[in-house]
Amino acid sequence: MEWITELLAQHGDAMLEALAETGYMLVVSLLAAVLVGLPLGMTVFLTARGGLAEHRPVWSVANMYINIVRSFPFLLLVVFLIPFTRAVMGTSFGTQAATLPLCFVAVAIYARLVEQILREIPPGISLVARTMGATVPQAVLRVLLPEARSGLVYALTSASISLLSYSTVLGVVGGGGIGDFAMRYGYQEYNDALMYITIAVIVVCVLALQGIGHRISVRLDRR
Amino acid sequence: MEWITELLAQHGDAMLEALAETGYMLVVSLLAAVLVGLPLGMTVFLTARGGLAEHRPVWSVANMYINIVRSFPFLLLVVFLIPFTRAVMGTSFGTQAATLPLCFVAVAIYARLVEQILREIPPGISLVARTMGATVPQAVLRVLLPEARSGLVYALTSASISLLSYSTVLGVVGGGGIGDFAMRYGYQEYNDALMYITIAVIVVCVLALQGIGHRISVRLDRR
Amino acid sequence: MQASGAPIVELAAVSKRYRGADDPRPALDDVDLTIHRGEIFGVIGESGAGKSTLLQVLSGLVVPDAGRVTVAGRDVGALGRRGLRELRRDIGVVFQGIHLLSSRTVRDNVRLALQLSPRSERPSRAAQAPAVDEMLEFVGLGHRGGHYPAQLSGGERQRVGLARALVARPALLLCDEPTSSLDTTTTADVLRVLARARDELGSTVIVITHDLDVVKALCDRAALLERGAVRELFTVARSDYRSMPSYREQVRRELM
Amino acid sequence: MQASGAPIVELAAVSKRYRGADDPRPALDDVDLTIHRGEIFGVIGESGAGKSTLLQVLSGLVVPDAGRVTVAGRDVGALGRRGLRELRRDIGVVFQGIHLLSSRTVRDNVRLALQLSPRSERPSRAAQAPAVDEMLEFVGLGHRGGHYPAQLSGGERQRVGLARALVARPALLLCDEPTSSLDTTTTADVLRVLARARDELGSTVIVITHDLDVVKALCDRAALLERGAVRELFTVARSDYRSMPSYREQVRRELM
Amino acid sequence: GCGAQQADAPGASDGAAAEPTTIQVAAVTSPMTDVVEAAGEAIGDGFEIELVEVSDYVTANTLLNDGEIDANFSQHVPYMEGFNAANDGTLTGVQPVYNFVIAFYSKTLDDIADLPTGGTVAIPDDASNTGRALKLLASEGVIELDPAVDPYEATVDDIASNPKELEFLQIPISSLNTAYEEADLVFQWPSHISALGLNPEDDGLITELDDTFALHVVVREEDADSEATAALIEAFTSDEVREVIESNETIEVAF
Ligand SMILES: Nc1ncnc2c1ncn2[C@@H]1O[C@H](COP(=O)(O)OP(=O)(O)OP(=O)(O)O)[C@@H](O)[C@H]1O
Ligand SMILES: Nc1ncnc2c1ncn2[C@@H]1O[C@H](COP(=O)(O)OP(=O)(O)OP(=O)(O)O)[C@@H](O)[C@H]1O
Ligand code: MET
Ligand SMILES: [Mg+2]
Ligand SMILES: [Mg+2]
Repeated sequence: MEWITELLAQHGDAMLEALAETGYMLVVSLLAAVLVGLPLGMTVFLTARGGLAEHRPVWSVANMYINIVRSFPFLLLVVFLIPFTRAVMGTSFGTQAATLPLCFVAVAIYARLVEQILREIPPGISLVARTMGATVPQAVLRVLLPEARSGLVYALTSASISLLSYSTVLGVVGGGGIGDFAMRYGYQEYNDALMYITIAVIVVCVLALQGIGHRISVRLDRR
Repeated sequence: MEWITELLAQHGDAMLEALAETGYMLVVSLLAAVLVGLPLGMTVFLTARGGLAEHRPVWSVANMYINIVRSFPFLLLVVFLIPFTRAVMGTSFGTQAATLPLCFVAVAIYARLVEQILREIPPGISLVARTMGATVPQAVLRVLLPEARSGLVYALTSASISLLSYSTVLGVVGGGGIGDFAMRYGYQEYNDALMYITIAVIVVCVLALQGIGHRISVRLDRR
Repeated sequence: MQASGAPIVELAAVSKRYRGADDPRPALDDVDLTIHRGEIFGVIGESGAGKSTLLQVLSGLVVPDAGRVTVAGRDVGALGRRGLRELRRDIGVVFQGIHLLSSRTVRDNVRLALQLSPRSERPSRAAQAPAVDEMLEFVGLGHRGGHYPAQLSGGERQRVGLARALVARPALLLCDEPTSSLDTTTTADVLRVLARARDELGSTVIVITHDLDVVKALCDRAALLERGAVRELFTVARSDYRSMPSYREQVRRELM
Repeated sequence: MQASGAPIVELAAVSKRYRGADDPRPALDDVDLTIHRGEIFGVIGESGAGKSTLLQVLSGLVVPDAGRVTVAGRDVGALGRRGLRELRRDIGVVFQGIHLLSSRTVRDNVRLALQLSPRSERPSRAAQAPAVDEMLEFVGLGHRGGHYPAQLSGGERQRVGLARALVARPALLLCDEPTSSLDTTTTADVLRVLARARDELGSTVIVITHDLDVVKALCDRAALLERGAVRELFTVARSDYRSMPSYREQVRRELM
Repeated sequence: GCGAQQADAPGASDGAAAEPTTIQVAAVTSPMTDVVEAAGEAIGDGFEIELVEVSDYVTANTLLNDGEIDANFSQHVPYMEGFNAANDGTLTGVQPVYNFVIAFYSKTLDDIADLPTGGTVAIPDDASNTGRALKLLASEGVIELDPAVDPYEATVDDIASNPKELEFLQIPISSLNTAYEEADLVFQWPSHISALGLNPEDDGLITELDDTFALHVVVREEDADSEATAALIEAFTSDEVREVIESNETIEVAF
């Protein structure tokens, strides 16, 4: 096992830095998912036909955003957004800039998952909010979100794993991160051992993430 | 708008071919999703703690497969699978061979979505299957699948959109397809017009897909 | 006691036929009905007669095909989203299907109704907890406040639904089979709460029930629905819910 | 008629306390009970007394903390997954919460029970449809076969749940408040079905109900549960369900 | 790479059959693909060329080394040697075909001497092009490389002295044009920079033409002397190929 310590002595710092980059991208994009994607998914759910706040135009716009962003192959989205990223962030390269397209996807992915979960809440629950004369914000905050919380947490885990996978291609714009690290130092430079170790690190991180998500989600489920 | 016709005259055939390749990859991998991912997702659901067929070892293996495949940066998965692909398909490049790694991901993605949906079925429904003394296959085929079908269809749409995005990366092994076409002719050869047109084509296809999935899913929902 | 107040609920020629049902019979068939403020009104009828539909029409959850529904002076069919919301805040509903929130404890399920009540009438945060606890005591669930709905028995869930509808002391109370799973002791407790809501708060109560003892013990008047139509309107010679025997007493009398 | 057959259900010193409940009272407290083949046995008691828990213990859904449960000669606690499955196929259950499959029509909900019944006793595909339709007629839902559960009234749903439990003609029938939302006419129809199941098929029936009229009309014996313990065991001087008045008759008599 | 077991080469080198023998040649992007297509038109009787488009240089070599394809046209010899060394490869370059001038460009500067302190320099993110770009910078004195390291294999970690405190941005070749808009200095191939209307002669601040980096036809060593390889070499040095190369301003003939 000496080669491992040797490998880590040589590449450990770079790997940690790559992990930190991935961590940054994930944290920021998950924040976007929760702050923007969650309300967006709720909006699609609420404004759909028969929803608590039925509203065709709003529904169309929100739904369209999700669909369009999700339908872009991610690599192309990154490329497509370059001018926008440059306008907003001053540059289109580097970890920070690469996080912007990731946020767009994070919002869209999580919004769709949120909608899917809300659709599975038994209709009687919406009925309760309705007959109590809840305003839409009340229905959301007091009834729908609490009822869906277990699923929402699980879906956030799911989304973060997708995002980790997506972040891998951000090397295109110099985003860095652990996936890109595996690609560049492992694959492109034929350091198989380093590649496998890096992949193992990624897998372990994901398993941990999934485990935590699962546990929280089960604990929140009171049915 | 003349430039459009000109562009299409020049690249139309190649684009159609790329679309056909994508179509092939999607159809085959969605088939894998349904034939393997669906049972796999059910297995995770059924063998989990408190499930109808609780079984830790099986659950661990199935859950682990899903997590590992989902957490593998897709490009590396493709590369990682090359020897396997060659052993199975006789070759490791071209559209057909590229479809194999896509199938692996399709199975993992859809399995996770399936599990998520099954968890949202009201517990009373599992109870019915249990008290009727249903065998596990009976519970699955006669109770759980029918109750979840609306969500399962919607999730399949979701999965196919993700797969379209993943397929973009398959250019690595000569997989072709519309996403690779956009990258290759649009981005790498700086034909922006062609890239945007191709993206528009992709977006339209996905919107159509999403529309169909939504419609079927709503029709199947009897609650 | 015959009701004396002004009309609070008026249905004029209300009809409803569900779409998609391959059954041609209407759920409501040309219903005319007036219910007065302060009245306790019973709705009885066989299963499928249209009782729940009638209740849903009153809170705007089901839109009738024809006819006019007036509640508290407001034409329900003409209310916008906002108007409906305000109307519903004045109405307490006990569902036939109960529908508790699985993610909230019993106490928080009941408190929800307070949190959603009109701001002007909403008790302060500090006053909510005692109001909730008092109501839970009333329905005999003081010891279950911290439990989640999945941990309750069927009758306990029904009583939580009742407490939720009652706690905000609504002007109009719609109860769909509120005592269907309850023994007579608990039923008498529930009836006592309903009668008090009327006597002390002036609430109007509409109760759907198949149990004629409940009608006799509680209601001023009652309507018998048959196939969606009001077949008969009774003025009840009301006996007193206070005289309803306890369950043990009744068991002794009837089974021993 | 007092039961004469061999014991089919035996509970010996069965206790159950739910975990996670902050309430220290047990749901079942040292219950001893024997029910004989061919008997119609009533379980009564106040809300929360432990009635549903008792039923769930019989089909292995709730595992008691102590005591021994024997059903049809099998020690429920000692059965493996397979053994439990086989046991459950011989038992029909009507849930308090009903739980219909929302994706299946009424007809297909009922047919499900046939499709899952033991192969040896399963009617041929061709024979299933008439059996289902007959059972739906029996519970008065012949005209609702093609509807989905979401399109039914509360009482209609309850009757579908009953039809589902009855259609496979199980040797042991567990019914948890099967008539709680039903008027007397429909209740009498249901009781007739239960009585026939016993008389013609030799089924044993255990009925949880809070309605003493049901006990008097149907049961041979009944147990009164109080705080999880059997407080009293009655032998019922059974009156005849056939003499239960129709709902309209009863309304006329009691309200007019 | 990945584990490379030897698979059967689909009948490449025995040119005796009546059916024309198909030679599968991998290439990544234009103009490599254009050259392969031209060679396909020129190749002699008894052979035909099938273009295999892959989007990754490593894969092009892996496929060849594992015997799945017969040749590739996507690299220069140093890159190939790097692959051989790391993967026990047996690839060999049999014919240089074209070469090109690589250069550094800048949107804002006219002279490399004006490079600001703390400026951003965009260079490729693959190993062999990284080395090439750093070597060019070092040869102009912008940086100094660790003398112990083979300059063809240098990485940013091997920069011994960086007096201007330049920041290096490593991205794929295909993204360098985008970086032209933002960075102070950008490495690029002529075939790519032409999309911005630039060329190395007129617009490059520093340039390099090194025959070591001529793009080669590469085959497995054991096939180096086969009939099929001979036919390939002939095709890649044909007039058709020469015409394609000459009609492209960004590359020059290397045979
Ligand atoms: N899963 C659970 N977790 C904790 N406590 C429970 C759970 N299920 C039931 N209980 C408690 O156990 C007691 C007995 O419940 P059970 O459902 O057997 O009552 P029951 O006699 O059927 O009442 P009802 O007539 O109201 O349905 C109740 O006090 C209930 O609160
Ligand atoms: N959503 C629906 N779609 C179609 N038919 C419906 C729907 N809801 C109710 N019905 C039908 O309308 C009729 C009246 O239903 P309603 O729920 O008002 O009956 P009810 O008097 O409350 O009966 P119960 O005492 O059984 O609850 C029933 O025959 C029922 O099948
Ligand atoms: N879905 C991602 C994409 O479209 C795959 C990330 S793994 C390289 O590129
Ligand atoms: Mg009803
Ligand atoms: Mg119960």
